Amino acid sequence: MRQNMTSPFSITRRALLAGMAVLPAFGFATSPLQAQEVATAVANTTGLAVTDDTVKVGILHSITGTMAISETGSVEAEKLAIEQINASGGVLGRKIEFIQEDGGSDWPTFAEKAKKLLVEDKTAAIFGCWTSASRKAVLPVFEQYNGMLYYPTFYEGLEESPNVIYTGQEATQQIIAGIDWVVREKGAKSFYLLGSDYIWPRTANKIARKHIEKLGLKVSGEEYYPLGHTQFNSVINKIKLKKPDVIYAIVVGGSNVAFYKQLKAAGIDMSKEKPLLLTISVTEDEVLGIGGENIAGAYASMKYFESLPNDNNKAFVSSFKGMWGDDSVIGDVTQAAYLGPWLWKAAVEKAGSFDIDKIREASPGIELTTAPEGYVRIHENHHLWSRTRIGHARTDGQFDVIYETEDLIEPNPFPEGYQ
Amino acid sequence: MDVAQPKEFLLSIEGLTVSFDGFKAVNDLSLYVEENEIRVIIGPNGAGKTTVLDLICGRTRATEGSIQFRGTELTNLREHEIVHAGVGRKFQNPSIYEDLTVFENLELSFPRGRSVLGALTFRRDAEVINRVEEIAEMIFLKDHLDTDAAILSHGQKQWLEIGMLLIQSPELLMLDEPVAGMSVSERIKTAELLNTIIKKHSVIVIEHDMKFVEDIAHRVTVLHQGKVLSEGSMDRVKNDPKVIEVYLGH
Amino acid sequence: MSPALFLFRKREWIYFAILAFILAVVFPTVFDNFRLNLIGKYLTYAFVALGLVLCWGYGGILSLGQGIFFGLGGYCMAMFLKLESSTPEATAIQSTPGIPDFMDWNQLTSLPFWWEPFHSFTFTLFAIIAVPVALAFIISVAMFKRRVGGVYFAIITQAIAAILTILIIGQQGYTGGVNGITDLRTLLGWDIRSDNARYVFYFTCVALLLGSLILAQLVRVSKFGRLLIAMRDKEDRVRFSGYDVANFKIFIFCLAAAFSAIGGAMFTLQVGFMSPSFVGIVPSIEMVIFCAVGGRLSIFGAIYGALLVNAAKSTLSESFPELWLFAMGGLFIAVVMVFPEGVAGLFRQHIEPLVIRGLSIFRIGKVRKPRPAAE
Amino acid sequence: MIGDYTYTEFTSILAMQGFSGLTLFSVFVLMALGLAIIFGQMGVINMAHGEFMILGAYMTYLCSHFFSEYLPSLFSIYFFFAMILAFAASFLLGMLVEWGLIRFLYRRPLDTLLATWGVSLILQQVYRSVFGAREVGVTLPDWLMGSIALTDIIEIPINGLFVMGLTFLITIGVYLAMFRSKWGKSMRAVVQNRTMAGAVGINTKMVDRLTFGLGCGIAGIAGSAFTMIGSTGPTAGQLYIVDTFLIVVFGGAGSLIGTIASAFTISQAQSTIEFFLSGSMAKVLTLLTVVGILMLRPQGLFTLKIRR
Repeated sequence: MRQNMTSPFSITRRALLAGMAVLPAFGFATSPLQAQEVATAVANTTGLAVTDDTVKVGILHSITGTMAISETGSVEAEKLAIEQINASGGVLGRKIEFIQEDGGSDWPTFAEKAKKLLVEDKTAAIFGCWTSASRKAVLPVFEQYNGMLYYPTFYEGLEESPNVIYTGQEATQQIIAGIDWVVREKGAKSFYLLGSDYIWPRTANKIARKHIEKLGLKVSGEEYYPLGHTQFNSVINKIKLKKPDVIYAIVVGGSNVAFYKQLKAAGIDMSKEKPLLLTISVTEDEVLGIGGENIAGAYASMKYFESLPNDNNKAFVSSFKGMWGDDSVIGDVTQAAYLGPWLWKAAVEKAGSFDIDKIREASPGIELTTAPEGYVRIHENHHLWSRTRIGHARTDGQFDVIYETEDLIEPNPFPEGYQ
Repeated sequence: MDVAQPKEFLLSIEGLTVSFDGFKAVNDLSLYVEENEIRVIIGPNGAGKTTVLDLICGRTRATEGSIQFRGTELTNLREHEIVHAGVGRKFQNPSIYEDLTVFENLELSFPRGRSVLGALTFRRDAEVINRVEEIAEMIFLKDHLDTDAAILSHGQKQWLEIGMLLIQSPELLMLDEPVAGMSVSERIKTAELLNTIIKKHSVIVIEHDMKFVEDIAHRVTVLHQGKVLSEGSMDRVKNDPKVIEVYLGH
Repeated sequence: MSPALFLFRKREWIYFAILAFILAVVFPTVFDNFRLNLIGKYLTYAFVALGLVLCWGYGGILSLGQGIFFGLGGYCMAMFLKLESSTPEATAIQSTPGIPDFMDWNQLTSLPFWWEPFHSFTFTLFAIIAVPVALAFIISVAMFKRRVGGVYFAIITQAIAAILTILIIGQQGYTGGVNGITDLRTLLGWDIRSDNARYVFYFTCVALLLGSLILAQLVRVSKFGRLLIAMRDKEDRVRFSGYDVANFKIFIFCLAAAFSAIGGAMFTLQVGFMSPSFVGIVPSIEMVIFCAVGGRLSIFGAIYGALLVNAAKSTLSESFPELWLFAMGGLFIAVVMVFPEGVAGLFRQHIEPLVIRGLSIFRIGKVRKPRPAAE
Repeated sequence: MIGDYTYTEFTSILAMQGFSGLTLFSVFVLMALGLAIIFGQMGVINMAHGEFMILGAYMTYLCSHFFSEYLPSLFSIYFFFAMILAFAASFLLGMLVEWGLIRFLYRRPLDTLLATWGVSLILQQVYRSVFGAREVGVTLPDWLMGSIALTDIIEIPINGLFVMGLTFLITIGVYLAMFRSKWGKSMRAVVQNRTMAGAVGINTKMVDRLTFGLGCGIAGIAGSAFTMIGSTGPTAGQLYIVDTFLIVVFGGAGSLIGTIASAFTISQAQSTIEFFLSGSMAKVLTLLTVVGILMLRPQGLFTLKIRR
């Protein structure tokens, strides 16, 4: 796997190799094809930016603006994956070259840059977007120009585009297992649903409410605050009055910090679990801003935590830190972003072609045994089969993984009975 | 001046009071102005002179009292309605449009096209141009029609503002210190101008310059602490001991 | 003289011709469809900047809420397009087919009544102007009749922009929430995403912009225009010359709102969606900078300003994302401190004299202040 | 019983809600005080107010790091040093901005708005370059994040008490500075008649600079205090700007009492509506009410009727 390494070993490279030493082969049967086996004319019939030696892809995230905070991790993970893929021989024997564009936290800019990456740069795949709004903005562009987007964020579902591979979880995957767990293990009977005011928290809470009600349990309150809101004392008082067993919080961004600090200051000690706090919106990235001491004792329900003890993950974490510094943290979305380039490579090599249509055909069924989160497989609906885990927040900003679902959960972006 | 019946007054102010947070700047003031009269209001600083003009033209709302102009009650009207009724006001500091030319300044004051639609469809026809030129001649600015108002001298600016009033053809002109900051020759010209004006208009003037007041005034009203202290011809007022005490005697 | 010739001075006719030539001939020949679409998008901001020139540059009314009207115009257009693409057939998989997808996700089972009229294209065209102007009218009557101006007006318009954003985001079942109204496909059965449509929209946009420019110029050269300047300098004097100042402010604010709304509608058509991120505070202030950079007293400047700033934003943020905010911040400071009259001011000072000298050879433009004679 | 709750529960919650209303009030006053001075007294619209607050927050962040690295024994009281540093940094930067920018613009209030917006963009990018795009976590001493349990339900957050105390002290301080100090006299003189104040020997330029600096300095302290309840990131300052301006305008510019009264009204309204309605609607309703009242009474709550 190292035969193509030509450059002298830099520190980064060495760190990378340390990580790659444990990268096993891919889970599908056919052996990786090499460049000489697939001529460019055959592998690229639609005029993408593919030569005999290189293939161009796009990275499209916000480097500036309010979303830069969240999207940085995804950019870093995607660059790491691309570098590792190149170090291991590239895709169909071709090195990946990436073109990075800044969405600037502005949705039309995303659409504009997506179009540029597809029309002008003819990139073979694009890894990017973070917010639902940015994805919605680029979606028509991808469908019109037939591109392929690898989208990393856990999101609300209700979408299934032939031009997107969703590498994060859709809402039901993330939510139902978490609620089941808290009901089973903690005996929770009542829930207070709380979120930032936009589509993901609202849709997620809707699914949560339906599920809670199906289980015959009680939702004692549900409300939303504008993005960026910083005053949560009133809702904390309401929570104290209603005494729910679980605060189910989907607060995002700067509001998160304010919410957890005020919760702590109001004397709600999460380690006493009265009430217990379960969130689907706080990853290791968010904890950096909140401060581990303010959220310790809370539970998070998602598919990946940096502290996952498997070998894939250990290798991934050490390469990531080798490349981006020991201070960097890896959250759920960062890991999902890391899967993007690998899933694409697998699809290209399975199809023996860079053509978007062939990749689309090849994608369902592709599995990745090397994923840091363990094992994932692409579903017919372009989402991933994955496990959901419960993390228990520690003071140092990491989570202890105390539970994971036994089976892979089937992605179901249009869940019947939850709409 | 002959004694006239109240109904013949052009302007009659009765029991006018305005209070700012309890301080009565004008207190139960009554004042009558006849047609074609030049009335000068004098008084020490803070006597309420400018406030009276503000009240008449609607810039300040009266707390009590009435202002009748040709039988129309002005206290309920809005500023532009008072102007339409025939009252024109010149401010203490020359208030002209510095970014526009003298011509444009006068043209904007021409009483036509004062509604939004009127302003949009306003045409600069012969009537406007003739009238502007006529007024410009009167205010000694005939040769400066295309000059930007900003570069006029202080005195010229005062004249321009008077001209802007004249072109409205108001029946009552109110001038707040029209000669302040003028040179002697400008002052003489201004007095001459005022004397032309009163052939067609009544005028209320606030002035400090006693020489000038003597030159123009028909009657003088002395205000003190928001009240009329004395009223009458210049000679009478000058010799009123109350006036001497608070004002002239300084 | 025909009235049309009054509209511009000779020199200005030349500038108008140059602008029209650049927009209608140069750009379409030089740029490919993709870049042209981008320019079309920038031009939609030029509508807002044009309105701001009249309202802020001439009238002295600084609105920090032009995004409100841009957004409302855009939303009206987006509602029509969304309804058109939400046919029962296209939305068959929904629990309630025939309503926009985001409504279905939010458990709406029927179209809200106020969406109904947007099935009609005629009504939509009417609403694009009427809705924003109605709101502008309410705001401006309330404010100007009570003589609220300057800074207070700016801050209140800003607050209204904030309120509207929160409302749109919060009522996602009716508005599409933070994602906005997306996935717009056809206009009267015609695919708006095709290259052909883009060309047509670009030229429509240019035509509307030039039309708005002429309208703005009509206002500017009329007595109304001079009154605006007069009001900006000495509001009281205008009042005491017998004008109801508030009415004039209301009119110009509504006109600026109408321009913004047209821009918003064209934006929706060219970009293919509308979202609350164009309604809020930040875009509204950015729109002010387009106008300031172009020159707050120049209607031509507004258009060049919008083009320049946006082009700079695209290139700078492509190559040096970190520098972009510095550049933008610097621009704000520079237009205030260094060149308050913007690009148009620089042009007037440094380039125009040369142009005039050049033209005078052909006896076209004469250096004198013309005062049209009586007819 | 009231609804589903016992009488004790209900009264306790009322008390708690009253307390959070007061906390919100203190937060609002702290946010608006600096702006009230700058806008009310100088007529300058400082759109970078939020960024000055965030500067204070970053100073607190630096302090928390410094103390935990080098002076762990003093960590529990580092916050007081942090506030001083926050004030000093914002004060100095404020004076610098006044010197470099604002002093040229006193006659053009709308232009100060644009220029300070530019300053705010630049500061945001500086923060991003120096501290990174992510929010930073400011570690607070444990005692500040605790609470005092009065009954089973009533728990008084110490940071709430702290903010209230701080607001009280700063308000008193500002009052004394404005109405009892020589600088305050000079400042009020300059506000009333700049030329005259200059003529009687007041260094008007220095007074302006100090006034602007002081306003920014108070913003810095506010930012420092807000690390206890909010987030610290490059763009966090923008969250405050609309609220802050509305408070000042609603109170009637130029009146400190007005600012305080308006902060009180808005905070009580907001916290009451929040309790009965969902958060977003509460925010919209509060803002709408404020804008509505401002349309009816544009001069704000408190203004002196003065001769023009």
